[in-house]
Amino acid sequence: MARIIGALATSHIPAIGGAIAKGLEEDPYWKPFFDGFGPARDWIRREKPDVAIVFYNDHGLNFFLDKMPTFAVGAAPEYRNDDEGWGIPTLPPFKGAPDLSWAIINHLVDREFDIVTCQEMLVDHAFTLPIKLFWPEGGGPLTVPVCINTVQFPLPSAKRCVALGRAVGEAVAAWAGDKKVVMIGSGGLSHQLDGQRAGFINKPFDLKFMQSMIDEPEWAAQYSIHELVEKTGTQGIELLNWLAARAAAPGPVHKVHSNYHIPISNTAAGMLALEAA
Amino acid sequence: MARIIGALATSHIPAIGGAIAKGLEEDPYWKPFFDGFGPARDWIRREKPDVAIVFYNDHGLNFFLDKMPTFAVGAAPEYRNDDEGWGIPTLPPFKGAPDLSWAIINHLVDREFDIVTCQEMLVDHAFTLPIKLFWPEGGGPLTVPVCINTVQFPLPSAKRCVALGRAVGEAVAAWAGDKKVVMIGSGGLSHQLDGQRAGFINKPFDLKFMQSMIDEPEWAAQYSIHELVEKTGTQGIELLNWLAARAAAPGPVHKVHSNYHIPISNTAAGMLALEAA
Amino acid sequence: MSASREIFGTTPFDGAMAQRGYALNKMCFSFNNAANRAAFKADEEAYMRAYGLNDEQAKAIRGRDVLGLLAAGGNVYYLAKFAGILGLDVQDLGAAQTGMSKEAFKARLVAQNEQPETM
Amino acid sequence: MSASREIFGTTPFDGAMAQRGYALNKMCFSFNNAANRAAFKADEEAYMRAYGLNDEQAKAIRGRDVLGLLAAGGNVYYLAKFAGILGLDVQDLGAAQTGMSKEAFKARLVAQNEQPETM
Ligand SMILES: [Fe+3]
Ligand SMILES: [Fe+3]
Repeated sequence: MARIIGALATSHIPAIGGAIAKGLEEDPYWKPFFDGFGPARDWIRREKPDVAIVFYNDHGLNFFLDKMPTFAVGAAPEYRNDDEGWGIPTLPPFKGAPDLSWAIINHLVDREFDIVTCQEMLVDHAFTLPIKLFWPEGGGPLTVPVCINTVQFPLPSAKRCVALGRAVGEAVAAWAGDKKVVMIGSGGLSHQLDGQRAGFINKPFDLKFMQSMIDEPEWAAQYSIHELVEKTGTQGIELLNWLAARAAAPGPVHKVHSNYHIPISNTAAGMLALEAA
Repeated sequence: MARIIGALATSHIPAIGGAIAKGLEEDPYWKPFFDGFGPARDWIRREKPDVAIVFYNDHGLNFFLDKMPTFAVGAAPEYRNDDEGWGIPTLPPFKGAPDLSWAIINHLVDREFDIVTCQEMLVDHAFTLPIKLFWPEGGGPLTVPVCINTVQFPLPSAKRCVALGRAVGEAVAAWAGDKKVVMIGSGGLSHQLDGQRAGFINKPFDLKFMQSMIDEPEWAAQYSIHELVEKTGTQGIELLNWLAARAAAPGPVHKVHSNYHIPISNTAAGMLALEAA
Repeated sequence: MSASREIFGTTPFDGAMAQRGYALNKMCFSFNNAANRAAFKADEEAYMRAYGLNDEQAKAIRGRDVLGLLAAGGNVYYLAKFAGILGLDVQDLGAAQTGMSKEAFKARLVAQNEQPETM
Repeated sequence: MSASREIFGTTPFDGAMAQRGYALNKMCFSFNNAANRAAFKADEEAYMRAYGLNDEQAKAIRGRDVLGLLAAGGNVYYLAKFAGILGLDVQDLGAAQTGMSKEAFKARLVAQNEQPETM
């Protein structure tokens, strides 16, 4: 039986990819961000998860508005990264875990989640950066991408994303593969790129949200999408991925480490590593 | 307020497109099929629905296994037909009703249906043939395609398809557009194209199912997908589109006309026109 | 799926089949395009290689072996586009899969009118 | 949406915006491809015509007018790819949209550290 060992979460600003490529981890701008990952990396080295389920949102690499899914689940033997248009370095393919993907897909449809299945799927920085950040030496895990629409309204409610995460967790826990699985949430925290409100950041909300991920994992699901956009910004809504990942690692957790840093690019960058208690 | 005037349903065998193009309606092979549409066409001429919501399944024109939706809703100003590979004539584009599409999309996501939205969408014979069959002189309605996965398992359960249809009906009934709307279900009835069981037809089930569409619209939803495949064949499962269309035209109906003919191609061809009572 | 009893002569196109048949189905999906159909006809072997078909799939394509194509993960909705290239209709496919002549297969379809009207 | 109160300086990218901006966003989505970026740079007007941009969208592209692009239905996730062509980062965009200098915009970001730690 598979074992869910915990949940990881991080922001995924594209510039991180450039900073890694240029070796800027010790640069004063970047150091407070990268330093936050140390204890999480130690935990990963120790625990050696075999598989990561990555909850993220596509930013217009694999999906366009001609076929815009609410939820999409990867079911490919590997996932290619590709040119997103800004010249951040393209990474080598990530290995999939198709058997686990199908176990998740079968369970989700059985539980009335109307997912899109993707047997071929490009993954963008929101998928690739967490893997790079948590497995800096390479040798990363097998992966299952779970993509949540944060681009085009109507978005799935926070409640629905929690339910999705919970169902993914059930499928993993029931999966016969004898593997250690970690959940990853990618995105947020508060930021807004567009409009006259660009640059919006909400530190008190973010810190409360990060705490709630530990001890009150459905706290943010009390809010509507509109309220969450108001509180976290048009891109802060990416916290839906954190909510889903946390719901997928159910039960009590203890904090391995957390980090919060303002700003990276226009974003309040958060990092959280939680171990199943 | 929009008004749902009833539901139409028909099988959608590709060869029908060829028969229409060649003017074979009076040919002895085709006559028992095409004659079944007369009273439904009279009803449509009389009632003049402005919009049709078409529940159908794509056969590999717009969707492939790289991005396979469970449910997809069109939100385009028009829908193009295109080459499906067998040389059946390509039809001119069908007009969309994007305002209604978005009203449906907003309601469905609010009701926790995790749909794919399609602002550009090719529609195949399963969408085009019902329009051609019910509006033979052209001048067809505005359309909203709603595509249900019947291609790759896991399929949504019949119960889930009924729930989808019901939610679409709620959205239409609440829509401010002052239009007459008809629901269309495309597909079935019993047939199987693949495997050693090819040619399977189940007349007693089909006739019971057609009667249930009138007076017991959730009867078939008692069965699992596996049971429905057993009873109706691997392609007979397309009756999910009938179930959804009927659920979208809720409340009592009376039968305008029905027709059932074995075989067209490998299929038990059914036709049903129901008027909201 | 595994919990369900088998249905004679029927293989649900599930995740296992979808994985097995991806390359084959992708090739068949490409046949929506007339230029692709022409390219396939001009050089079947090169076209199959470009889509990465495995030996089992390539052999079934060469042999026009419908049951073989299904066993190799083909989905009938995509395989129908391959059949279209060959000028075969679904009754040709039905005959091939059931080991009947096309006439016998068609006669069997018509004979199904004799089924009872009630369940 | 209409039932929700407005959020200052924020336009949710909903169905109305998605319809309005489809051509513009489709063009920006095409900029994932280096050859397409080069084609745009070589002849912006021809490229915009090929994607069917309307006058409002074309004007906003010509003027590198971020708020205008948003008003014309642009979605920031796709517009970011256009910004990439111009060598602009999200702080350039932020500065342009808020009417600040880039330095002032960056300083304002840093200053948000002074927010309270509790809600
Ligand atoms: Fe993001
Ligand atoms: Fe069909």
